[in-house]
Amino acid sequence: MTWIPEVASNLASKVDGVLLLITLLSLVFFILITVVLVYFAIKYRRKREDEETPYITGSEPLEIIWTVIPSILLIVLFVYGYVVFKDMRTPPKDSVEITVQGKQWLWTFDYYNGKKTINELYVQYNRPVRLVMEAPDVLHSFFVPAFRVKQDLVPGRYTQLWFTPTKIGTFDIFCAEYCGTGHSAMLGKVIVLSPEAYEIWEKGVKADEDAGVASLPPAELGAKIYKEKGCNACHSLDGSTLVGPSFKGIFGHTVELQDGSKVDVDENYIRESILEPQAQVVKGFAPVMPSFKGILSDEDVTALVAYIKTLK
Amino acid sequence: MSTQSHTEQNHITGNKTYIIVWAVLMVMTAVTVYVSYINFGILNIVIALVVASIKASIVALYFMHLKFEDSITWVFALFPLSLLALLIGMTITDTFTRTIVP
Amino acid sequence: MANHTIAHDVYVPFLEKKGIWSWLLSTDHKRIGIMYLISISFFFLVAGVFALMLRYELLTPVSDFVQPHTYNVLFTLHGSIMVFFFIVPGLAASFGNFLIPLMIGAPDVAFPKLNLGSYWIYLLGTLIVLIALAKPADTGWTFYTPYSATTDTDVVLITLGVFVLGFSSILTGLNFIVTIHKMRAPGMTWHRLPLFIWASYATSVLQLLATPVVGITLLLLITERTLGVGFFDPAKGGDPVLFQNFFWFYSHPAVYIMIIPAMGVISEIIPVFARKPIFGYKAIAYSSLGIAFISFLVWAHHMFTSGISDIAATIFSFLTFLVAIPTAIKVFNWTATLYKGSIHLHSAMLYALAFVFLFTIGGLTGLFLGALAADIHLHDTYFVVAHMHYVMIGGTVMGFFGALHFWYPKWFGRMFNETVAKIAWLFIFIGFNVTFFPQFFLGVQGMPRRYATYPAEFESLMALSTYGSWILGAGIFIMTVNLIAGLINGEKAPQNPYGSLSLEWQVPSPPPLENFEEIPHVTDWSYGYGKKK
Amino acid sequence: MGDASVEHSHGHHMDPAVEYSSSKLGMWLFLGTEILLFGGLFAAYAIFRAKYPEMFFEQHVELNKKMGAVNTCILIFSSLTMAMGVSAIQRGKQKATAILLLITILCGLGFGVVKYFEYSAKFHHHIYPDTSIFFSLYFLMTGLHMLHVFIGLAILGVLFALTIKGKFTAKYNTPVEVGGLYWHLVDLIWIYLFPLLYLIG
Repeated sequence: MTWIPEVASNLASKVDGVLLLITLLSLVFFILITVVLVYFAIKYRRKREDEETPYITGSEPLEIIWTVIPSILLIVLFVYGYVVFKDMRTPPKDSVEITVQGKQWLWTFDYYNGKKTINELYVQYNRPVRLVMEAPDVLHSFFVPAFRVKQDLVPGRYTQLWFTPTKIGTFDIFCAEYCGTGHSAMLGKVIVLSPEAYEIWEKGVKADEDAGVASLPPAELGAKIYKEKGCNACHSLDGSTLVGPSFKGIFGHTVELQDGSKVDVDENYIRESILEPQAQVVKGFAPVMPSFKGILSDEDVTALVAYIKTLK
Repeated sequence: MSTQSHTEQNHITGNKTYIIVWAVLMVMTAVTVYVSYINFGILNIVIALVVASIKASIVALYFMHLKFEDSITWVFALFPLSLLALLIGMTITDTFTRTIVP
Repeated sequence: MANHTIAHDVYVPFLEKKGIWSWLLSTDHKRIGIMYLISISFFFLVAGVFALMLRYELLTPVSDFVQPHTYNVLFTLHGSIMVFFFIVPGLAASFGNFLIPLMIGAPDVAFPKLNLGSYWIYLLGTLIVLIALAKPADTGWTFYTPYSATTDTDVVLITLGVFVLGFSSILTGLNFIVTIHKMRAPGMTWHRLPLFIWASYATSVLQLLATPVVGITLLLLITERTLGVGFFDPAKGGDPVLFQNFFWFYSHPAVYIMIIPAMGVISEIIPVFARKPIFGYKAIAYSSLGIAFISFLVWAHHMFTSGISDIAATIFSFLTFLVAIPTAIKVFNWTATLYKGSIHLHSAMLYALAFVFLFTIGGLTGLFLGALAADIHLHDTYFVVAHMHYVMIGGTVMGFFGALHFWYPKWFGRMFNETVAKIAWLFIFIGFNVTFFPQFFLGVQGMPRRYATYPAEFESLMALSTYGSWILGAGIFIMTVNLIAGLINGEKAPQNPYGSLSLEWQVPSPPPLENFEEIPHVTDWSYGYGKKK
Repeated sequence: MGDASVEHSHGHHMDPAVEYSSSKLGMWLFLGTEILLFGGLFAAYAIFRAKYPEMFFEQHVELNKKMGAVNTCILIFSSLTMAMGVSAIQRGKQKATAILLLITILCGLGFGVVKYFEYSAKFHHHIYPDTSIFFSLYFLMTGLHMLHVFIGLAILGVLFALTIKGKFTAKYNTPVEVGGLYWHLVDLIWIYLFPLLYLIG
């Protein structure tokens, strides 16, 4: 177990500096008070009923000392917190701009070159990134613990945050502002690529990993999409109920809809449910799934159908 | 606190004062309505609010006898107003200093 | 049994009359206090059971006990009930009612009928929320828009209930302010007032002047859902963050409505069991008012990541650090009171010491959240959950339990089993820390709050927290049983078992109907313990 | 009030002077609460007025300035009669007090009637609280104010009935004065609502 998430952005170490200073100061005061409290409580335990105690009502010098010293320290903390905050709020001019949309309950990322990803944010190592964020439905909050950045997404306007990734790897994105049933499933990943890898990704030659995609059998491609496009946030594979119905054994099954009618889960029903999710919602579930029209291609949908078929 | 309670109980304002106060209020109402037909730009708001505040003060001081109340009543009459100013002031500060992204 | 037939001054304890109407129609502040005490304790236990369910669900990373929606409903109910039904009325309405007239030497509060009316309004509010449980809201107790404006659960009724409760709170505060101004016994000058009275006064001002703002805010939310008003709806030109500004304008002072009375309780308990005058009386008294005042100036520190302007965030961060000063002063003064005392570790004193210890942790961790850069990382994580519970349970609830054990003999005229009380205290103290201390680490590691399911990397600490909740629950269970058992078969309590100098201990236990046979003439403060040199 | 079933009333033990000053202080405190209750709406007004000045300007002309002005006069006049009523009862003139209270009540009702016509004209033009931010503010502010007018009227009604019954004298008239304070607040808030909504919009 680590005390603190790994340091993976330029801002993280600065924030950790603030955390460290406050921790140290807090520890000093905490130990001071605890030691004195416990010491007094033991030392001055009542031994006889008729003990005499002195009539001490206060001490002005002490009052002044313990008002002034904390005041000074608090101002120091404020200033330090502010200085780092100012950094966090001022993106460099040359940042790469990525548009983020958070909606119930997934993240979409739009890149300058027309690329679009879901729940996976691709950024380049050591290059500042500025996220311009909006939400169409309710409040969300984009939070990457390893970067120490967090910013709410507010419907009706844009908010922003920035960071420079300083570590290659994959890091968690959490939604930190409560947004309804699927809040805890609104997870994503930041994938920090080396400049070389990023260039390949950027050119869209979906190099290494995606090279074989076209030739993947449909069910395997579907499995990949299931994970990458965030289906897993709401639909389990093991029969447990999350936000939406589990995929396990659903194909070929008959389900009851909101209005009590029944429908067979076949290829067309699945296709419709992906592209027009609100059309026929299974009973007991909220009509909250976003449409994947324009995000998934026909081949993708077919692959997903093939994948769902395999989940007996 | 209770030292001046004898004066409070006995103060009765005469009807003459009330009618003068009323007349002043009516004149000020007429003034604001009249001014609202002339375009002074931003000044319209200022005039309307200043006049309203003077009217409100007169109502509080005379009709509501605030003029004759003890200090604690004054505190509790004015403190809520300062909180109101704080609420308006700080929400406005926030709303209109948000940086506009793209 | 004492014989009450002696001629003149017949002592009739206020508990004498029986029957439900003798309670529900009573304007006696002590009976109204008991009704509040029973109501808030009931809701405390109910919301506590919700908390145990939440923790049980969080034992494992996946949803295995309840589904996410149910989980969300549960934390909404846990928060709403704890905040609006238990902790806001809390000490102020129960012990405030019982103690204020007794401590200032008055027969009752200034407006006894209004006082009863406040309690009925409280009951009405609870009734409305009870109806709302048919389709319970899943918004969290903060009712943030736009979610609260769009979710298809019943937000209108629960917020209406909270709105009604607000009026109960306002009228109680109003009553207490007037009582403290106008009803003090001769000689009870401001600087002789027990510190609990100063605390109650500060609390009452907050209740009076902060609550209406949340009232109108919730009303606006209701009109948003019913009439289509759009102040918080971006589609109609509104601003969701405005809701947060309005909401926290109340809800931050509300934190102090919750904690200041507990600070007052601690200031009463410590001198009695240390047999020392309270250290720095004026500093403690005025810091209560200071905290109350500054609490109006810091609301947006709940909103540093919410999209408020950087300028506003900076101003509010600065003001937030200011509120730490009067709070720190209190902690230092309580600690200094122990110096050279004759300390008796009665269960009430143990709760008071636990308060100082836990509240110190709660206060210090507040510094992390007040510092802008640190808050960006920690906001909306378990760090906030832990900090908040250290202040609310470690602070207010410890104060509440301390008050229960301290004034129990006075209020009910009986004693509880002290040994069992100490055992319960130990369970509560350990259980509380095991539950909430790990959450600081969870928060630093990035675990967001209000998650029905969570990544497996957090499992061990989350499970530890859940185990702690069982110990805490057991402690509260033992304490409740012990206190109820004391009511049934506890020994008769003497008038002044701890040798306190405060006025409420100078009348029989339980106090007679109108408190004092004759209104006392006060000649000194109530902290004159120890030998003057 | 006047709940006879209460088992033991402490009120009788209170010194009348203390009761008088307590009641008045209590009402002032309550007025503070009321101001902050309206405060949320005033704050919303300030923000949206600054955000959408054109909307406020264009839409405020829909409001009937004349009716607003008439209502302002009615309320100010009712405040006058209320204040005179308090003075009258302090001098022990029960009849004059009753008449003045009655006039105040009639003014309050008159205010309600004018407001009724205003509201129905708005509905007739299909203007509702959800029409725009401005009209949301208009309906909520005047609506909440109207609610206070009704509460005030109820209080005045009780005071009137008790005055006729001869309950109030030169010595005991606290409820009249305290009730009067509440009525003045209704006037006070309108003094701001009128220019904010009808005049400068």
